[in-house]
Amino acid sequence: MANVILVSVLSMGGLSLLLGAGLAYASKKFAVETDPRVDKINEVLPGANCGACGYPGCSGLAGAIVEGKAPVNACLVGGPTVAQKIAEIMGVSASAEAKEKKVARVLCQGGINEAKFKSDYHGVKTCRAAAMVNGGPKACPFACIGFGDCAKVCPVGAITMSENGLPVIDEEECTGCGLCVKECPKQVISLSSKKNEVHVRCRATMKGKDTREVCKVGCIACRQCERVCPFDAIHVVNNVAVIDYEKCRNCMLCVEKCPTKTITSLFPERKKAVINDNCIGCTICAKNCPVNAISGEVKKKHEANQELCIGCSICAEKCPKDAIVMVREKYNKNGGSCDDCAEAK
Amino acid sequence: MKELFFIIAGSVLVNNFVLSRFLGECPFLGVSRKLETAISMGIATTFVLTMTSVATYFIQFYILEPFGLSRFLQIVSFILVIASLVQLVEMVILKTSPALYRALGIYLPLITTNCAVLGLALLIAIKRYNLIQSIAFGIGAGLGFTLAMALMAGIREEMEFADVPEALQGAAIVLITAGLLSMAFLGFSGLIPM
Amino acid sequence: MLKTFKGGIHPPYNKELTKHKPVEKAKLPQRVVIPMSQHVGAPCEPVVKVGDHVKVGQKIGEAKAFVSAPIHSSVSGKVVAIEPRPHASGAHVMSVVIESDGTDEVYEGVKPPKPLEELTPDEIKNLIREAGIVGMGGAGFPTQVKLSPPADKKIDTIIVNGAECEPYLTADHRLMVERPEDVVLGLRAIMKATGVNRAYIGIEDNKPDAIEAMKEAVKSFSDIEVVPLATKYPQGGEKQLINAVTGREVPSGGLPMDVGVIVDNAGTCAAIANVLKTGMPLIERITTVTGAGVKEPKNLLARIGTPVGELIEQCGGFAGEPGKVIMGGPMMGISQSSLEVPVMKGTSGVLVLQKSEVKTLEPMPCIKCARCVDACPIHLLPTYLGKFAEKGMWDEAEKYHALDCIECGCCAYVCPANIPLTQLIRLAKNRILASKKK
Amino acid sequence: MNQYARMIVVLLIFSVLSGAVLAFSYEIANPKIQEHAMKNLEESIKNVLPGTTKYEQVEKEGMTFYLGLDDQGNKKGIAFKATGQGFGGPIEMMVGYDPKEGKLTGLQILSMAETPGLGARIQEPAFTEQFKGKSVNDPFEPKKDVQVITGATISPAGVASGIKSALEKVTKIYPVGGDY
Amino acid sequence: MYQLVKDFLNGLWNENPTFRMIIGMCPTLAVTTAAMNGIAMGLATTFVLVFSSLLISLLRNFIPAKVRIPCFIIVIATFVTVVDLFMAAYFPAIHKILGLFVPLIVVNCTIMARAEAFASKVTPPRAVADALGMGLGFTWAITLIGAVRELMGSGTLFGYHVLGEGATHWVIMLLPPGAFITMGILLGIMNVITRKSARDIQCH
Amino acid sequence: MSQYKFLITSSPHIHSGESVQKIMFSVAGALLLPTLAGVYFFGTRALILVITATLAAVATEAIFQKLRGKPVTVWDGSAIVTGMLLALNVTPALPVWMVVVGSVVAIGLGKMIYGGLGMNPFNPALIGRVFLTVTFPVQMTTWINPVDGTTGATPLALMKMQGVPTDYYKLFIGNVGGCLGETSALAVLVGGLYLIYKGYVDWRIPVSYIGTVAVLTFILGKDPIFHILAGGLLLGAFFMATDMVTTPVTKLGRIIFGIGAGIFVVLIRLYGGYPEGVSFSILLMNAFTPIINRLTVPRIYGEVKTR
Ligand SMILES: Cc1cc2nc3c(=O)[nH]c(=O)nc-3n(C[C@H](O)[C@H](O)[C@H](O)COP(=O)(O)O)c2cc1C
Ligand SMILES: Cc1cc2nc3c(=O)[nH]c(=O)nc-3n(C[C@H](O)[C@H](O)[C@H](O)COP(=O)(O)O)c2cc1C
Ligand SMILES: Cc1cc2nc3c(=O)[nH]c(=O)nc-3n(C[C@H](O)[C@H](O)[C@H](O)COP(=O)(O)O)c2cc1C
Ligand SMILES: Cc1cc2nc3c(=O)[nH]c(=O)nc-3n(C[C@H](O)[C@H](O)[C@H](O)CO)c2cc1C
Ligand code: SF4
Ligand code: SF4
Ligand code: SF4
Ligand code: SF4
Ligand code: FES
Repeated sequence: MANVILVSVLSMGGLSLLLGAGLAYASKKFAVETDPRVDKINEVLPGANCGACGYPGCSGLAGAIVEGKAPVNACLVGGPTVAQKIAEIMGVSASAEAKEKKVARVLCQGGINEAKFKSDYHGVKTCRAAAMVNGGPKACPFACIGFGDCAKVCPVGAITMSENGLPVIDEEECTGCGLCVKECPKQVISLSSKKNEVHVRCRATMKGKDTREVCKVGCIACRQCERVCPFDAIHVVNNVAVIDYEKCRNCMLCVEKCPTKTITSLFPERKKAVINDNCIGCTICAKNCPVNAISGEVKKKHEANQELCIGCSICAEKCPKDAIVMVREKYNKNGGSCDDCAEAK
Repeated sequence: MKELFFIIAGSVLVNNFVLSRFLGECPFLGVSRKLETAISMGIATTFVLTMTSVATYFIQFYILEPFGLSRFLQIVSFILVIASLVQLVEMVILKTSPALYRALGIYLPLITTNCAVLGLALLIAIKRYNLIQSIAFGIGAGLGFTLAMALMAGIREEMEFADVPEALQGAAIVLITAGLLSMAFLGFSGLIPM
Repeated sequence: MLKTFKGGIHPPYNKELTKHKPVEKAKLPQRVVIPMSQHVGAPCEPVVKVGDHVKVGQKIGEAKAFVSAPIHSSVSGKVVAIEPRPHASGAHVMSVVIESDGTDEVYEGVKPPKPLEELTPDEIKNLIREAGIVGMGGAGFPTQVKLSPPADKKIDTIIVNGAECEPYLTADHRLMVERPEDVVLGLRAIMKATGVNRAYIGIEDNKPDAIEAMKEAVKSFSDIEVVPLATKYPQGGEKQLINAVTGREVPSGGLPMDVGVIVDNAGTCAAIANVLKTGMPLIERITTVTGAGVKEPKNLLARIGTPVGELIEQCGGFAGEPGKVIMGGPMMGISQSSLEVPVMKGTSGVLVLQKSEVKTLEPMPCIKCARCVDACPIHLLPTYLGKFAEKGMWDEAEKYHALDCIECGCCAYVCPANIPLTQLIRLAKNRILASKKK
Repeated sequence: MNQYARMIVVLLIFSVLSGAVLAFSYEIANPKIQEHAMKNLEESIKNVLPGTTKYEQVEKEGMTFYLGLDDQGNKKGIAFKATGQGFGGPIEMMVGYDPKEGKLTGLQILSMAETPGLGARIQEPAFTEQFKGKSVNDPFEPKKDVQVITGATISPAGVASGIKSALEKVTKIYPVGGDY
Repeated sequence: MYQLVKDFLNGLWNENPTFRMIIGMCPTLAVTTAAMNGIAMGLATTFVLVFSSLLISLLRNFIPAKVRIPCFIIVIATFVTVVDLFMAAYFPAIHKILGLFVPLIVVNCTIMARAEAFASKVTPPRAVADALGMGLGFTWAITLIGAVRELMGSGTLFGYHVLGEGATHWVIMLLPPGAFITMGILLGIMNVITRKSARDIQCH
Repeated sequence: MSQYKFLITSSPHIHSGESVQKIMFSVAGALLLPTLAGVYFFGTRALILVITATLAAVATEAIFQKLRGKPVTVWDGSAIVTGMLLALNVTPALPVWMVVVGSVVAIGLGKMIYGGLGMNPFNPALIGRVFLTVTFPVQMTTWINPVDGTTGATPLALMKMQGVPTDYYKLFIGNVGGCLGETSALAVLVGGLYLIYKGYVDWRIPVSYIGTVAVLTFILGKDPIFHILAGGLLLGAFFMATDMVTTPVTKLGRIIFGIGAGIFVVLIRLYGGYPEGVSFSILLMNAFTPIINRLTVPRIYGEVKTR
């Protein structure tokens, strides 16, 4: 018995020495520089080399992740913990967040109910294909075609097609990647800063008369918005109203004025200025208010007239004491709460 | 000569490693998405299998058996040798030919923990093949693996356009397809005396 | 064995409707809409203003780029608008709208040039360019550009495309029967301009009278040969024509000039002849107005800019309820949603199909029957291209040569599963080219 | 100690320990394994040579024979291993042979890879029993003197031809009617 | 304690090696011609899994990263051989059926994966809990597959006739195609179940 | 005049009028010939098998589509063809419930799990057939003689196991044991030629397939005519190897397909465990089809050199 043990210990020892030494030598001799991140990810990966990810082994996946070909959560075996670590290695950092967030917006409201159809279309059910056939079935050459190419291309599923055949973008989900903008054959979608609340949802540069003929909600270039805007932020250019977001303060006056409801706001109600006890009565706000909605005596707490206030926030920005807050009636943007979901069922 | 042909043809068609011996299923399911990848993987595996057949032949018949260690050191020594060998080859290829490495080398680590390799080693020991037969067996097993991989990858590429029910997408449909493929391969049963 | 190519289809030709009907002059339109883009290449810039008075043959659009062709007024009258108007492509295109004064007064500048014998090649090319002549076979490529190949391309053969393989259309057919000598004169001008002394006139054998007439007309020219071709669509596609007539293959991504050939439509030749004889630029063309949807199908000589609705009216209006109005033939034409769109230089026909004729069958899954593969004259695999397009696999589509598709429509015509293959491939081409631009 | 040395040492320790553990386990398990093997062999011999209680192993002309003896030491026949080519691979069997009578005394299938429920039914007594008492001079042809299994003719044929070819050799060593 | 239970349950369902991670397919397909084989194979694998995880977890700080894979392999191979030897000694019938696949436990990706991903990173109790969960998860999965195949292929369950002697046997279930197809269909069913429960969880 | 709203579509604006239904029903029609031959030789039992198999196939397809909430498209006729072919490929003595199992497997595993018509990699009828062969080998190899209904063996089995040939005339007319639809070479041939004439079947596959078998058996010293007429070769070559869904789309590919299938048939018939190899050979080549398609992409017009 001792004999057997001895022989086996010796031969195993010999074998491993041989192989160990060989490997050690080889790893020195054949060392190759690689992207350190590949090694790091390799460390993190389970190393089962099971191939379940579709890549040839763990190092194959590591390479693919570094090259950006595979997502950080590609390893099924490793699960979310590994994915988290890989994400750290890859430095999927918050640098993008730092910039002002942009989201995609649909600049057409001519759905099935509003737009006129010049013809029936039959064929490949994608916007681009339809656009290539006589410009699509809608009479307005600028109208959304409504087959949802944008929805298909959105990587985060932020776009859904409404009953009315128009895309609806969930601005919370949207990452501002702009893929939909590129995809849309009619340039109906554009990226703009998330803080812009008011939009002209029409791009039709035809004469107002022509636009009115083809769409109930198209911009007819009546210039009423131009006249009502207190900040000179909206102008009719080439038969369609365009907002200068440098100047726009989301006061929604144009929204209310627009006869065709072409201009929309994200919120049904505008914000209102409310002055709190920090107010020292410096009167700066009253002086700056474009609609004279703020009144009050020097050194006394001021009051904002809720009726008059248009929600432009100038006062809040000017207030040296941060005594003015802009508040909006409680409003749930996407209506998404758990209770709603339960009700919907 | 004829016998070697039978060994090769037998392990490609009749007792295909993947489709009837159940060896090497993991890469078969995982790396058969694209035809090019599948074939590269197949070639790399064939290479390793052939190498393994030589190595295990010597270990089995020149170390283990003479010393009477075969019954209990077989697994450990085979797997150790295979793993080291693969790693060695990987390093050598990486250094000497990065192009070859990109084409084949990346598959090598995956192959270490592939049952097909250890299975081949054990089968060689069981069947008591001589050196030439062992090599033929290794090549045949590799070719059979490659064939199965290639067929599956071809079908899977075509399946990109198929409307597979959601529940079956992924591994499920691949398994069922493998089942149908292995059913077709049953036609070869009894073909060559193995 | 008649000359032809591999692949292709045999759709019902339906040419009986108009093939014996002599070309009629269409009524002078009251108002013409002349798009500034009727050709391949850069659009023209209008050189008239609203309110200007223009005469027949007066230049109203100037071609600034090399690949472009000027545009002339087709009536005399007043310019009433210069604005985007519906165009056969479906887009709105900058157009000059002219209210006819009914006098049809010819512009002073329109004078016959020297006889052909005295013209130099450069003069011929210049005449062709100034007359705004573009390919009348459909694509509308400026003819003069075709005739000026780069120095390293040696042209040795001119082919006149008289195949007219599109079903229904008979414009070229009637032209060749009625004015064969014009086609030959235009061809000789082209030969002189390019210094080529070998030419063929390819005509499908379902037009024996045209073959006869053309043979008669070329009798005295030993360097011109009339080649009867098998009747098969798309025999008139230039790649197929070149292949059938000369046995050469235009390389993938290449042009006819790469194999030493220039192909010109019979109508294009006749237009050149017209310039040589009268000096009148391209302001009218023969258009076949046909289909079961029109009461009285006709071949009309129509002024460029005439709304198609007027032409249909001159053919007795609609018969039954119209379902589809197509500019061009049924295989490659473009369906229209408005009757306002004007006839252009490349409008070889207006086809009206009755509502009962147009079917809108939903596509079924591809059964891989490979009919499309057998039909494709370019030997592509339309079934795969269609699938790639459906899945958005543009790279694969490119690898499978989507860009070589000539959009002839054969594949979609034969597909038993009703898959809109041609449209899918067109989509793929569009996307591939878009991604190339970036 | 550099990292390479450490690598090697650790690996060495693991292998050595593994070797020791395995050798040790083997020492414990091996007798048991051998015992099973012996028991199986013995059982199959007893099975094909009815009446046998012990046996002797005889090597002759490269073949191994098991001489079956009863309690009194009477020879009950000889058993030998034969291999036939079946549908799914080789069929290993133990055959009992009585040279005196020139007859088979029994058949047991040791290992095979035939289809379960089909070819695998060659293991069932219904099939193996038919060989008992069969003369070694029989033709051993399926469907003639060897009953087959419906749906699987190849496996029985493999068994039959395996026996037949083995017998050709065996009857030379132990001729029919001869002593042994 | 809660952590241990969680680790244990993980392998049973959420990250079940067979139905969720789809690894270790070779033994899963090869030995499941009968339910009993599934149990035997599963338990053998569990044994190896538990002990190698324990050992690896104990030694996790001792093994240099560069040679950890060879070391793991040695550990695993050792335990596998031990199982092989003892099975041959004490359960020869089962050992004969499992055949080649007992040694192949070495390359069962599940073991290597757990050693690498889990055991080499956590304390011994957690490693054992996880290994036990994974092993039993593997066991029930392949026993299920074995049961389906045995029932249809031989009309029995754990060797007992449940379908009556006269029932037609579906031979294919015992052959390679039957293995693939059964596994594929069961996987599809699992997908339906888990997707449904996932949906239920999301809304409440 | 502009009161009309026109249809706009991409070109072309006309269509050949050919449809999947037309093709499938023509194939079903052509299959009636072998079916009738089967009924003539094996009696009403054959008819019952064909009808149940077809109904089961159609029902399975409908149920799958309903379950997935997809439109039910059984009227495209493909399930009918599958059902008929399956029945024609089993022995007339098969228990009826087994042919139902075959239909369910054919349509379920062979077709619907891949999404239905046009997406299946393998020939569904043959999936059903081979599944039955492997699952119920005893019942599937219990052959009966025509007319009298006694059990017997197929000509191929007789040849393989006992070396007994069968005379050509009997084989041609169909008065031999075997699958329901394969006994009468004549009926199969007429149906197949009709389909070739209609253009629904590409002649390349049957010709290269049968040709390969003939050449190989001749080279190997066997009787080529016997091997063509006996067994399911003709049925397979005309009706099953030509299933467009599961065969290559290129012309060269179809020839390769036929040759490959021919080689496999001879291999299995002469050297394999089964007397017959047509089903297996076609399934095997089905597996090769995607690769064949990839490797035989035709040289396109104007492409200078082949790849
Ligand atoms: C960008 C471009 C450049 C071309 N250049 C030439 C040329 O130099 N010579 C020539 O013979 N044809 C030239 N062509 C014309 C084409 O050969 C062809 O006649 C034209 O695209 C219309 O063909 P189709 O009606 O068959 O589509 C050119 C076409 C395009 C689009
Ligand atoms: C599918 C297809 C069919 C065509 N058929 C004709 C035809 O029948 N007659 C014709 O003149 N041009 C036809 N063309 C256009 C020719 O390819 C080519 O553009 C034209 O003959 C060049 O002459 P042009 O520049 O004078 O128009 C066809 C093009 C395609 C792509
Ligand atoms: C899945 C399957 C497994 C088979 N297994 C066996 C087998 O184990 N043994 C055998 O002799 N034949 C086997 N066969 C072979 C066929 O049944 C073969 O047709 C039969 O041997 C012919 O014999 P017969 O003359 O009884 O019809 C198998 C067939 C199938 C489909
Ligand atoms: C010529 C032709 C042959 C066919 N052969 C088969 C066949 O062998 N098996 C089958 O299930 N379906 C066959 N079909 C029907 C159909 O193609 C088949 O159900 C599809 O494979 C289902 O996607 C055939 C159809 C045609 C047109
Ligand atoms: S916005 Fe653009 S892409 Fe989206 S549905 Fe409308 S047309 Fe299509
Ligand atoms: S595609 Fe990108 S930009 Fe468009 S909605 Fe989705 S996330 Fe936003
Ligand atoms: S013709 Fe239609 S059904 Fe046939 S292969 Fe082409 S795309 Fe598919
Ligand atoms: S449209 Fe394109 S793909 Fe289709 S047949 Fe014509 S050239 Fe071929
Ligand atoms: S279990 Fe066999 S390769 Fe993974």
